Amino acid sequence: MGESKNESGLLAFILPFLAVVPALYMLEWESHEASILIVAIPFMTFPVILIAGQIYNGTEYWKDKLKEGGILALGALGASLSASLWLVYDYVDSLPDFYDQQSITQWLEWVSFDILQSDYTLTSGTKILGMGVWIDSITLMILFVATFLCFLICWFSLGYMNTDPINEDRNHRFYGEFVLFALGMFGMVLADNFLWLFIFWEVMGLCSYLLIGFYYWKDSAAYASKKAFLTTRVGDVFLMIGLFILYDIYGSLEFSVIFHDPSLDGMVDSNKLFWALLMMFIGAVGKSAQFPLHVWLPDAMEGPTPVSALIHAATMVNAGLYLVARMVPFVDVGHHGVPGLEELGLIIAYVGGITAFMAAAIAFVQNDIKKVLAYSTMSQLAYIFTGLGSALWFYNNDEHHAAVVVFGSSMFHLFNHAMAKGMLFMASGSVIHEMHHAHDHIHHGHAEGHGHDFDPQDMRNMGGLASKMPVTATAMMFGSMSIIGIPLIGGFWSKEGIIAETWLAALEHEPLMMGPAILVLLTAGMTGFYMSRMWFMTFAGSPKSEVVNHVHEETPWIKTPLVILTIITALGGFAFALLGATDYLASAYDYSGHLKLKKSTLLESIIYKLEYAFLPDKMNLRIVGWVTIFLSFIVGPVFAARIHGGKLAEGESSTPLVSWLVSLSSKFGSQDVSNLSESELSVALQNRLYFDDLYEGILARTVIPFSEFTAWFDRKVIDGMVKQVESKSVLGSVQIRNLTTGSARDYILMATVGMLSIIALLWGINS
Amino acid sequence: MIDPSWIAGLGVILFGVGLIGVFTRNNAIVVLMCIEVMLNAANLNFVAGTMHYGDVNGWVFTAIAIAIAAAEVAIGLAIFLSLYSTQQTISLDDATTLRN
Amino acid sequence: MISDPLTVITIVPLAVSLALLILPKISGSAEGLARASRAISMGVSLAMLAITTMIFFGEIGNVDWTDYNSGYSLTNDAFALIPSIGVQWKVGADALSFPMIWLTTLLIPISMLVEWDAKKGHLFHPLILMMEGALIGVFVSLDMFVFYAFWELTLVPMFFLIMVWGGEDRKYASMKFFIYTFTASVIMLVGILVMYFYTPEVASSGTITGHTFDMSVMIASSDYIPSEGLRHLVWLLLLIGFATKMPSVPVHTWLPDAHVQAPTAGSMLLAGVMLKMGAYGFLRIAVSAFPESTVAFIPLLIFLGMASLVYGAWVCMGQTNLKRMVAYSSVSHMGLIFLGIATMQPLGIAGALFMMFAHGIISPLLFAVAGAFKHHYHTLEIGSMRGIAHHSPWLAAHMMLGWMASLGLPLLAGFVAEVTILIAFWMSFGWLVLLPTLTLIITAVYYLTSMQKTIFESNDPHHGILPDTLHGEDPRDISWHENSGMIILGALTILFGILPFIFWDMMSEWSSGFLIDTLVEAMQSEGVKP
Amino acid sequence: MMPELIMLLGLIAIVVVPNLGDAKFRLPLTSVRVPVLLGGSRFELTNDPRMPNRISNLTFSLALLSSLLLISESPSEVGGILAVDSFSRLFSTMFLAALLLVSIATTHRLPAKTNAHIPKESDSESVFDRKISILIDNRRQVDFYILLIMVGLGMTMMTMATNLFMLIVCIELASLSTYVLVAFHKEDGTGGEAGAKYFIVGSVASAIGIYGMSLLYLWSGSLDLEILRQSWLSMDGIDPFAAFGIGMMLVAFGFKVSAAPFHLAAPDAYSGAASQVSGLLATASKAMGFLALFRVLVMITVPDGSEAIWMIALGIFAIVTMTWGNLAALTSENPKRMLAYSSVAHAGYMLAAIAVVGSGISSVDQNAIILTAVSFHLFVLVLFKLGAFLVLALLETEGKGHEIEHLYGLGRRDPLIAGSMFLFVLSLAGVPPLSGFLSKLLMINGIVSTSASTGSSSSVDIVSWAESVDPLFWLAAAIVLNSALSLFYYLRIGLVMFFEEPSTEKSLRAAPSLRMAIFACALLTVLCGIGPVSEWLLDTVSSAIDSLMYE
Repeated sequence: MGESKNESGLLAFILPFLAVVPALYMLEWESHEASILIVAIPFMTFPVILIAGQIYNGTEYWKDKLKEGGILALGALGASLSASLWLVYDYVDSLPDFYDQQSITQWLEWVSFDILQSDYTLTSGTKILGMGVWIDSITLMILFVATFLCFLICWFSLGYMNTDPINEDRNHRFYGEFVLFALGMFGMVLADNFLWLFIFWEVMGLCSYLLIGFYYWKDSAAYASKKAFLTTRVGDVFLMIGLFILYDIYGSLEFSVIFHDPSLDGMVDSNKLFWALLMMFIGAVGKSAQFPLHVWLPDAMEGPTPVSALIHAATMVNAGLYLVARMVPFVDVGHHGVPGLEELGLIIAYVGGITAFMAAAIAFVQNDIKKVLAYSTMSQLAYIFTGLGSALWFYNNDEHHAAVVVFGSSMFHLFNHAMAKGMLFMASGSVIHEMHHAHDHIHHGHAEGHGHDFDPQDMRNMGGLASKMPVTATAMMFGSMSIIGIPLIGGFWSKEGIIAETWLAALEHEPLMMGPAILVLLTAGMTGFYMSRMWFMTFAGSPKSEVVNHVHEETPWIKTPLVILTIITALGGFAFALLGATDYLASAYDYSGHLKLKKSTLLESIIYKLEYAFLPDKMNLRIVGWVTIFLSFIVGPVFAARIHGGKLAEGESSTPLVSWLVSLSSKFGSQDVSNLSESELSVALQNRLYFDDLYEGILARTVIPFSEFTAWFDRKVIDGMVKQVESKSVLGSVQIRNLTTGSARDYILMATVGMLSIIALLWGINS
Repeated sequence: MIDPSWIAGLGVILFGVGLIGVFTRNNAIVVLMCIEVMLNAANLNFVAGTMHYGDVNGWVFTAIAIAIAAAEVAIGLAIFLSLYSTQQTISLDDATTLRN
Repeated sequence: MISDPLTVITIVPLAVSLALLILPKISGSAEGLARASRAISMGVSLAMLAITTMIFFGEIGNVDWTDYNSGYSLTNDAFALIPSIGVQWKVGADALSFPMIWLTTLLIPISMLVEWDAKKGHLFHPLILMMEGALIGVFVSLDMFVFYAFWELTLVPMFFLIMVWGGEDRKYASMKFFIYTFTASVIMLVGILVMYFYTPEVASSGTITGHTFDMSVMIASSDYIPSEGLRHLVWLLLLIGFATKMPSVPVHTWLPDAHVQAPTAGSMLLAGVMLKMGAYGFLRIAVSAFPESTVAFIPLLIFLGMASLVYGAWVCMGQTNLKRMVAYSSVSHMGLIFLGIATMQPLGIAGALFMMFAHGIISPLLFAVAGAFKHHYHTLEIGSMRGIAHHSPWLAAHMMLGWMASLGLPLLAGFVAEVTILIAFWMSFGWLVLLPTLTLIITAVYYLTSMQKTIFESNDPHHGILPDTLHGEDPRDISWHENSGMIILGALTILFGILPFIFWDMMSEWSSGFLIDTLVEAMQSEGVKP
Repeated sequence: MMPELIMLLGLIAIVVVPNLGDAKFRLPLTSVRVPVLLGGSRFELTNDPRMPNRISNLTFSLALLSSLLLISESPSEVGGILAVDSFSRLFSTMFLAALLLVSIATTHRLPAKTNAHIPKESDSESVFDRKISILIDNRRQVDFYILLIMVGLGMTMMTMATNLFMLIVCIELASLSTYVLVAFHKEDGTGGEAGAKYFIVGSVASAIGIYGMSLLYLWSGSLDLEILRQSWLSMDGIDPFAAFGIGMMLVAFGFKVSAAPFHLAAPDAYSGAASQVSGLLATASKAMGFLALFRVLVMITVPDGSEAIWMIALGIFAIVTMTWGNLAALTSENPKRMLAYSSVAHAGYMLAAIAVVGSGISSVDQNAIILTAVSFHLFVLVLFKLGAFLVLALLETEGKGHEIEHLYGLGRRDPLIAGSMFLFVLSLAGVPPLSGFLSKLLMINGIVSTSASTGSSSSVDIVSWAESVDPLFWLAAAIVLNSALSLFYYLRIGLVMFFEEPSTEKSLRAAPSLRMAIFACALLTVLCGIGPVSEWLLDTVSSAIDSLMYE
């Protein structure tokens, strides 16, 4: 089998790519000059992969040495990663002052034009919609996340995609589109204006479409890709409208112009701005799969698992968050913001709260490992939206401190979630991959069609994998912990802040905030349940199918990124929290922040941080914090353990890192919930609360009949009139030709009539 | 001497008769005769005009018009003959192979 | 290098094509004839492309296209054709026409390439060459008579292309195409004649009518038309001619029929350049000459544009024939041009110009793809096949690119036009922008659905579901010439999506200058606020 | 009078030459035989049945040449009833050109066999009959060309007439000859019927016209055009004699130009006659009618600066005519009839233009332009209308051409002929840059430029302007819509030629002279559309019209 070979030699191919950035450094380039490479290298690589793949498909060299383009992709992403690390390194501690910041570099003058003003003269100086690079702490963070995860997931794909025979001769398409996606993501983060943000946003949408539909021959994949594209398209269109309004207000879409003074000295009509931002938020809702445009994300899991990991968990879906994060200067009344936009924060928080709760509920009943993760993604993104909503609300009410905390937490959660979720998906991919292989291995030699009933993604076929796949189990455990918010691990440091500050808003300022506050709190507990459920169903207990016994981890392509991300997930959250990541990320809209310890020594910082997390000053926050911990750490996992937990089969053992959890899970007794799973609520949840059916029903009853009606109208009425003219003319023609009877007598008669009428006309009219 | 207006009046009657004749009669020869009648109506007018104005040109016109009529008859008869030789009819209503 | 390049690129293709059409019949037909005439046609068209490209780079004529104030460039010494009625051979180009000229010279060799050996006989390629001369003639001529002559002349080769090499219903389609557009242009002719009549008396001897067809004189003298009602009427007559060509709802129904039946090259040229003649003529003549009427009829323009855009998109959704759908999508996209002009903003007008250009490279790609389906799978029925991407990966890739470009995906040429027009539209008309913008969703729906139902979802990784019309033949991918043609178009689509300023700059300058020179006064007097 | 003289000589030559033989007259009482040349057994040269054609070609060529050379001759009077000026020369040039084309094109019309022999007693019946028919055909060649030259004489003389009666006589001379020409091809049985109908209706029309003329004579006492004009201008109110007279003359000329409803015999005649003759009827004969209309309507009855009495009648008849023609042509299955109806429609266009001349709102300059347009149209019609008929004539040489099916696949059988035919129909439809477009454009321009200025200059919207404008403006709309309608059947011809399957793949008969005529027409159709040739023609026509209008 190909995967058993030592293929580390192939990495030599990516060295030239990695050498690009150091070489430029030697040539005394500045990092901002090199920033264009982050986008340019993928841009030049993706057509090469696609076209070369099409031409050299099947040749030995292409397949074994270049991994059907995978190595090229990895190299390109490596180069982007190195360039972006350079950028991060240069700017991380020397961010320019936000409100007076200019784009650090201009790449492209896209279109330039004049505007006719209301005094009928042209604007002096040409307007430009160009592309430049904008740097602040959010940019740097997301850029790092994106380049890093793209690189790792591409690495993972080399093990995942290239070993599956179904993908043979198709992988160049995967890698090409993967790289194209990466360029979209990088470009979106770097863009210094809303238009180019949108442009790259759409490029990602395209790649999402292409990659979901990677298995284009599958009905479900083709359908899912279309659904994803169209649903996000709905949001995008509103985003476009938002941009139009924004352009109308500011005469520009560049951050440096808009953020300099978003209120234009108080001249901005807050109502108009509200609509602009609301429209943009609808775009974000579509992209980040929030209620009510959430329906595409679960279906998007039809794509290959690396795609789910990268696009639908770690990067693209964050674009919506990024966009909302960019709305802060508009509402930040402390800094030229426009007052009177509290409703926006409320709306965002509500959308987030509803989505968080709903997605978590649906995740309860999912048996497909990727679907669980998909709903989890949706739910976690919704958390961040709730946080951003509260942040906007605080900013708009000039509650600066609270705003900064919740904003920073949201951004930090974005980071934690991206890392954890990327890893979780890769881990699930590892499980699926090995299950699939094991299944193929068992049924080797059997008839082709036999294997089709088996679903390697169904958790009901798994169980007890902890002993077979220790690395994966460990990774998944830490990932789940981070998502759940187990104290001290990853997501805990960010999630607490979101929930606490939302409650703060609800309790002390705005009763309406109570809705989202309650919803996110409940969701915390639910997250504990479904994430634990997933882990227990997969790794704990005894094997539920024979396939499990043949599973074993093998390829280093898959293991390496898992290990790296496990470390980051497990320790990164705490580490960055200590470094003040929350403040740093919030500093984007405040002052030039620095990534440094809050206190002078490490120990003091740790104590400060722990105190801050567990024993905040305000009593009500303290209560909220502990309730959250209780729900997510105790209630959820324990219920999950009662239902799905259990010891491994006899004779099986796992690494100590996870075996404690397996054995712990068997301590809570067990509970049969089969009658519960048949309840109406459960059925409704399994049907995703009927949203898909509702949308489809509406479309089938309105759009399709209407389009058929217009087509009919065009054919029969508009074109029918033309045809009427034709047929009536033909009819008239036959009749008028019949007047030529052939008899000369009739001709003479007609001539006589003609004569009489001429005379009548001459004589009659003139006398 | 007859008043020229009577002659012209006769011409009107003749013209009317000829005109009615041409589209009521079916036989080509009769129609040809009716045409002659109409031409003669014109001749009467020329004569009347000559008498009224004392201008001899009218007579010249009359003479030439008669010549035209003669030529017409000659040609007409020849054509009808050829019609008859192919279709065995000189009835205008029957010679309708060319129509529509 | 060439003293009068515009005349050369107009006359040479016409002359060569006529020679190729007539001479072989005199010398007697041979088997190699087809190949020779094909090669000659291709050579000539490539030479024309070289000339226009050199013009663009300033190698010929050394023109600064972004300079609006210099007026027409590359003009010749007017040469009297029919001095009695003031007809001259007078050519020139500016930023409005030059992109169209270049586009024409580009599309001609590509459309020849795509149908390189798809058609029997030696007449096909010379006819396309004749198209080239006629189309360029429309864009370069600065004499209304000659303009009109070329305008109608384009019908003849296209008529033959459809009639001889078209689909089953080609008879009906070619007739409808010819008669429909001809009728509209004769109506337009009445308008032109009224304009002609009001040109100031030219003292120069030799004219019997005392008027001239010189385009700039005619446009400048439209003020002499005394009655505002008549000016409006003339504007409307011109609009009928131009809107039919574009085509705009409700005078669009010739287009789907013509497209569905036309051979691939014909469709490519029809959608790529011929439709643009309408928009070009509208701007060049109707708007230039009657700015007040244009401003007064902005609601009409919006209505027509909206109707074409929205209604066209809905009709697209109801189509089951791939080419018909693409044809209606052209109707839909052309609607944006009216909307762009109606904004009365340099941005909107420049967007409309760019739309003309972008649609000129995207729609040929769409039709090349549709034609390839017809050619290789013998059907255009959406849903009669599935999973074609497996058998024809190149075709599927081009389809994907073309479809995406047409639905306005960023970084592809169509988006530039769409977004600029819509930004300007918001600035002028506010929430009305919802309608065109939401239509973009509809556009996406029909494009994606058509892809899903042709190149995707066969439910078998190793076989597509082939249409019955293939009768068990082995499915093939597109041939190298089809492929190279589509690759060029696709590459240009991307190129102009990322670097639109190649042509955008001149269009933008032109729009600003045009607006200030021509329209602003009318806007002030009609009380239209920018 | 040079062209007329040449034709007269030609006429004599064509009568005499084929009869030249070796007949000798023995001087009485001597044995000296003096050759008298007439009669006897003919020489080989004069025995050639193609001789009449050659003579006719030569005659018309010389006549055309002299007419062309004399086209800008200074005006001169001939005997008080004829006057030569550039206007008359222009039209005689046109007539002669048409006749020359017809003459050249008829070379192959009848099977002229040089090896005709007198049948012997011993021949079988069928051989006997065949030999006889060959002899008859050979004899007929002469008759045909004699008639053709007679037509030419009548037409050219008619152009010069300054006296109404002379005008009518010349028209009758030409018409009577054409009646015979129509009936000439009587072997297939349709010629006789076509000729009979055309003759009957034509005679009735001319009888009405002559009666109308006699009424004018009663009214003014003279038929001199100049005197008639003076009396018309000095007339107080409308004299019934004058009105009736003019109305009746309109009938006669209406028949000549085949205006509805006087056109009904025309399609029958065109389809029954040989195509060359039909072409002649549709071009030269029609032009003759229009010339007469110019003389009568424009020269006599147009008052200065007020509306002519016939303006409304002519406008209505113009619309009826063009619509009738186009509608009827739409579904016609016989290309000859189709062209006939199209010819009717074209008459309608020209009548519409002439109606504007009588509107009284047009300046003299505008009138001149309109008349130029009409004359120019008549001129170029000779090229493409006649050309189209000649193509049908080529088909007729194989006994076809009277059904649309016979055109099927012509493009495959003979692309150049089909291409020319397509050119002709496009020109008929008025597609630029062909000459048909230029002429139609000039006519529409005449109508539009005259009428558009009548609209209220204070109207601010379209509706109020449309209400205020002179109704003549809508004549332009009628022409435009009719042009669109006409495309249906013109294009159909192109369609069947290039698209339908031919019943036979056999290429058409060689007929070099006929082909030459067709190609000449095609070439000139293009050249007269744009460029120096059209300019020359337009200039010539225009100066000729000027000589008519501003003398």
